Amino acid sequence: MSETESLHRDLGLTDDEFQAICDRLGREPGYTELAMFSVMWSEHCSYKSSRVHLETLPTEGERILVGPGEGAGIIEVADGVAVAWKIESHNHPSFVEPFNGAATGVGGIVRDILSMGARPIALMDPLRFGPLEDARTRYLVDGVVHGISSYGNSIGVPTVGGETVFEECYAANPLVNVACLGVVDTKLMHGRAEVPGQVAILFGSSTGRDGIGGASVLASAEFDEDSLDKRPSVQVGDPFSEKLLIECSLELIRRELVASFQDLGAGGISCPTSEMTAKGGTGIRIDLDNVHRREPSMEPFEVMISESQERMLAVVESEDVEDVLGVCAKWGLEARVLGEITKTGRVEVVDRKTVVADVPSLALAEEGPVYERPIERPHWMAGINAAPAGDEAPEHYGRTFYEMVASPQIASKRWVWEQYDHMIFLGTVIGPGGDAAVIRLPGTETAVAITTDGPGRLCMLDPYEGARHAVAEAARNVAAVGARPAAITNCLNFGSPEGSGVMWQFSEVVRGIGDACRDLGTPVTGGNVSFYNETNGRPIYPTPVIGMLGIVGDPAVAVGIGFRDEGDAIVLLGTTELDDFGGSEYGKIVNDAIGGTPPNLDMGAERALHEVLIAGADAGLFNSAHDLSGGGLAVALAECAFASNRGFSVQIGGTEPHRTLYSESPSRAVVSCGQGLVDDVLALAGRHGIAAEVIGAVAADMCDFSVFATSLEEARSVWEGGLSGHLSARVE
Amino acid sequence: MTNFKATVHVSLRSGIADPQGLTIERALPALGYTGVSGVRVGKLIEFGLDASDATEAESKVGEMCERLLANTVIESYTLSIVDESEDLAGRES
Amino acid sequence: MTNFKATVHVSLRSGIADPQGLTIERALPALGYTGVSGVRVGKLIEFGLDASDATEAESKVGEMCERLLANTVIESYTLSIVDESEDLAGRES
Amino acid sequence: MTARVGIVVFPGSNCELDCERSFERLGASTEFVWHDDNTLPDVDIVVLPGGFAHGDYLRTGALARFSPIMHSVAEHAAAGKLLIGICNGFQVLCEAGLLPGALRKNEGLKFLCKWTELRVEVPGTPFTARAERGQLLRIPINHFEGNWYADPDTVARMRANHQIVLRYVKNPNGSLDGVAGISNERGNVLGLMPHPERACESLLGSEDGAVIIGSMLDHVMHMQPSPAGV
Ligand SMILES: Nc1ncnc2c1ncn2[C@@H]1O[C@H](COP(=O)(O)OP(=O)(O)O)[C@@H](O)[C@H]1O
Ligand SMILES: [Mg+2]
Repeated sequence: MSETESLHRDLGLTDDEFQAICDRLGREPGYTELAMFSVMWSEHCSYKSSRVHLETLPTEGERILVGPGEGAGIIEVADGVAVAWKIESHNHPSFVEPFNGAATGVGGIVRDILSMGARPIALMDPLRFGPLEDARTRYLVDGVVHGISSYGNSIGVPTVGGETVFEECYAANPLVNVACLGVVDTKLMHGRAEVPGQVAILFGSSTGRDGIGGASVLASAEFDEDSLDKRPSVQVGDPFSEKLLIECSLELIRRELVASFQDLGAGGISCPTSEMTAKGGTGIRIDLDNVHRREPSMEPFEVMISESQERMLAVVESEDVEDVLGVCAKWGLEARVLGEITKTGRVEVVDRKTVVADVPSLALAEEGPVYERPIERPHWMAGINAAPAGDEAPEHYGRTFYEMVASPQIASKRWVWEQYDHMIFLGTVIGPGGDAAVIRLPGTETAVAITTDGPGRLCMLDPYEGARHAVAEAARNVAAVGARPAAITNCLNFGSPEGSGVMWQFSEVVRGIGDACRDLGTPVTGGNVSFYNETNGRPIYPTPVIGMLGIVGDPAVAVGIGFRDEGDAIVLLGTTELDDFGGSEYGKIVNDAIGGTPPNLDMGAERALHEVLIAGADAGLFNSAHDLSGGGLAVALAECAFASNRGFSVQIGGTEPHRTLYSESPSRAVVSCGQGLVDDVLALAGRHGIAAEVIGAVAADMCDFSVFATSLEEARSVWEGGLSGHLSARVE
Repeated sequence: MTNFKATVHVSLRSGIADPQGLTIERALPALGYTGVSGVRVGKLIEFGLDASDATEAESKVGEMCERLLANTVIESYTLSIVDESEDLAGRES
Repeated sequence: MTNFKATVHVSLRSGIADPQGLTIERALPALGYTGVSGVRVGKLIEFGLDASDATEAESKVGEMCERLLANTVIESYTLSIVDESEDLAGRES
Repeated sequence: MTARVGIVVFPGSNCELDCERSFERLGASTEFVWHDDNTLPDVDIVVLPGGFAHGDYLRTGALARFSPIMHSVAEHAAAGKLLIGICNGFQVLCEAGLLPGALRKNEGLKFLCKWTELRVEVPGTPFTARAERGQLLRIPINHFEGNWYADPDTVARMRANHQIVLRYVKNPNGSLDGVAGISNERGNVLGLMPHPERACESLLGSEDGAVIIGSMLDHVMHMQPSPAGV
């Protein structure tokens, strides 16, 4: 057996994949070549298990300028104003080293946005952890939040929202997803090298041994006892270099010095060189001696696949090389000519005058394996769907309400978002703590609303329905501030695709997202798949995180969740089903049950609700608006009250009031308005066929549900302390 | 029980990027300092510790490093233990 | 020119509260470590330095400390200089 | 006639665009000044904006204060012209010795981005002329190292000399005496941790930052031999 043949398994390639490489090359690959294939054909880079499913998603729309396949999707939000929107996962690295794993997660998505020629202007961080009772979880939460804070704040991109979810299934597989919004600066860029003779310039940080095999080792295999020994793959983030990279890249584009552009992330140098030339029908001859290395003794294969952070690749005209190097020098960044674009269609790598790799770009970037993995509905589904949803009445209404608002799931996330600069760029019209963040785009009077949502529990109970809920909830959050849902990006976090049950969940989730996006008119502009989120054979809940982007005409009409004026009427929009407890917070927190089926979701009603919310905001009818989600009506009312320190008094009737209070029927919202506008609000709802009922009024300092009441101040402090109480000071 | 003085030096493992050290190094010539190379910035943690003897002190501090003081994924540490009482005039009761 | 190895220890002046030290001190009992007191966290900065002799090296590093490595409003420092070449077998040309 | 404002950009600065926008909104003309330049252009006001100059590596402001432009900035201040350091800019001014004291890590060891209330302790300065004594300003903070310290003698001298210009109503970071912003002895240099440029628009939550920025612009206009009718 040849040397490379025994190696490929260590690099994560199967025997069949190795054979396919040999067939494609007409020979056995050399060492460096094999390493390049191992990263480019890894699950993370090649989407080999997910591609057949993802192809079914709707990706086209009037506003979509660039769909999936580039660094980020591009959406035209107003005449001549285009934004980039994309989400990425950094789950595995964050489990191994939370601070740097999360920090470099931010760095990676920011470079994706940058590669499109867009200035990154907002971040969101959907996070999932195990229960906070566990000390390792507290360490992870602290490290991840600190990592995002330290990196995002330093590069000067505000983190304007996210999610923080706690659930047993994430204990050994936390999810760290990061979404980034950018606004195209002067010119939309593409990662396509089309002109032979142009020159590729690598700039940014030096290349070291850090992160070698990140894509193939960390992100494309499940965890076991040995995982913590995969430490050499850990990368350290350098936000300072990233900030320089942002300013330098934008200056290069502004001065029209760049023909095409791509960031370096998973797969290192192998990735942009093969992808850009494969897309452009060209090749590249790389001179490895020109790579600025942190460690002198690095092997060619290490240089080719190192995932050292904060690097970009620019393809430029040869006569512009001096100017490009000059701009990089001004920003204090290393920059060297990596190689020349050729006509060969191949990636040729030369190290000290010896060719160490010579492979077709297409083979690396686009001809990776594609699997139709076996799919089978897990046998346990019937049992869990038949299990109790936990809808028994509480023993004590007041105590139960406190228990709900104090649970880390529902409690205030201020401890998290106060550590993030969420204001820089003077665009944060609505920041963290609301339904969606509303971001005014720099230099314009146009704003977009962004949010992320991923109800893993519902997806576990029914991946198809759960995924539809995910899209609907995200759209509802955007509509609640007055924005029209326009497009989504998505991060699909799953267990191992080698399990037929996980693959069934995956295919169902993708089908659900596709159907929901078609129903709501929100195409998919891109996303990310993170498989292998499983430890010792126990996968996480299927967790699609939907990043929804909506368009707000005028930022001044955006509506926040906080009640405004005492005496305002509180109106409940939408229909409450009294038995929507499957996968609910009430079932979990109060009765310790996760079972049943997700609530029924009618997309017609959902769309109609959005129309009411958008039209009401446009007409200035609402003083506040908040969609109903986890914890149902009771929690939504409480959140409106806590946000602005105004209480409420509502009439909750029925023989089992806990059903009205905590049922999680979708397609609902609470709005408040001046008493004089009540008729207008009811009429607006009526026109769209949405049930609307005045349930009470904004009041001074009570949370008064009529069946029980608490002081606003006390309830609020319970809610404020629910998360921070677990996470006091940090040890650095 | 004796009171020991523990000193723990935590630094980034070799091979792990040290952006802080690099940035400082690159800035120095502009500040008028030349001939400086290989800047590394680490942490030095000092504290007093009660233990019955030096061996116990050492193993205690080693464990503290592993569990709290160093992040061994990216950092390594060295430690030293000094018997405070021996430094002084005599041994305490 | 000789290559010296400089080690600078920067710590908060005594009397200035050290929240990092305090936090570690407060975290330790929960992990089962008692008898720890007076935790202080400082920085250890190491680098190589070319100078014609030890005296020059020392004065250069001293100046760097005053102007750059420490902020003497809140920090104090100690420094040590070692002739790297003497550590090795012989002296380089 | 407009006040001319130079905003110094260090590698790692990140609030320069926000300063530009807010100063211009209030009627100033602004230009960016690269840290590597040796001389300031002809400006009335110099702003050292917030951010992470040189990554805040080693210590906040420690490397930035050596930038070539800082000579010229010091001369500008010595000539009695207005100089304001916001957040990271404040840290740079302390490191450069243009303001007393130093900024330590927040007491809670956490980065804090939040709204704070400030009390104007010294009205009538070029930075607070639009305010009354004791007026409360709602302006956000955004920092990890905002915990100001100076030795007791210095603090006593500063108090006597009315240099403690802005205080937090509720101390967020452990800053000595609740200090949020201080001036130099002469009163023409101000450093503050809160970000007035983030509070110049009601859409973003407050216009109180305009009290500080507007006062500076007023001051410049008064100093100028004003052509009739302006
Ligand atoms: N990790 C986080 N980072 C920033 N903001 C967060 C984070 N987690 C939660 N938030 C913010 O807290 C608020 C409540 O979050 P969530 O309960 O998930 O909202 P919703 O139920 O409307 O989706 C939102 O504004 C959200 O953006
Ligand atoms: Mg919501």
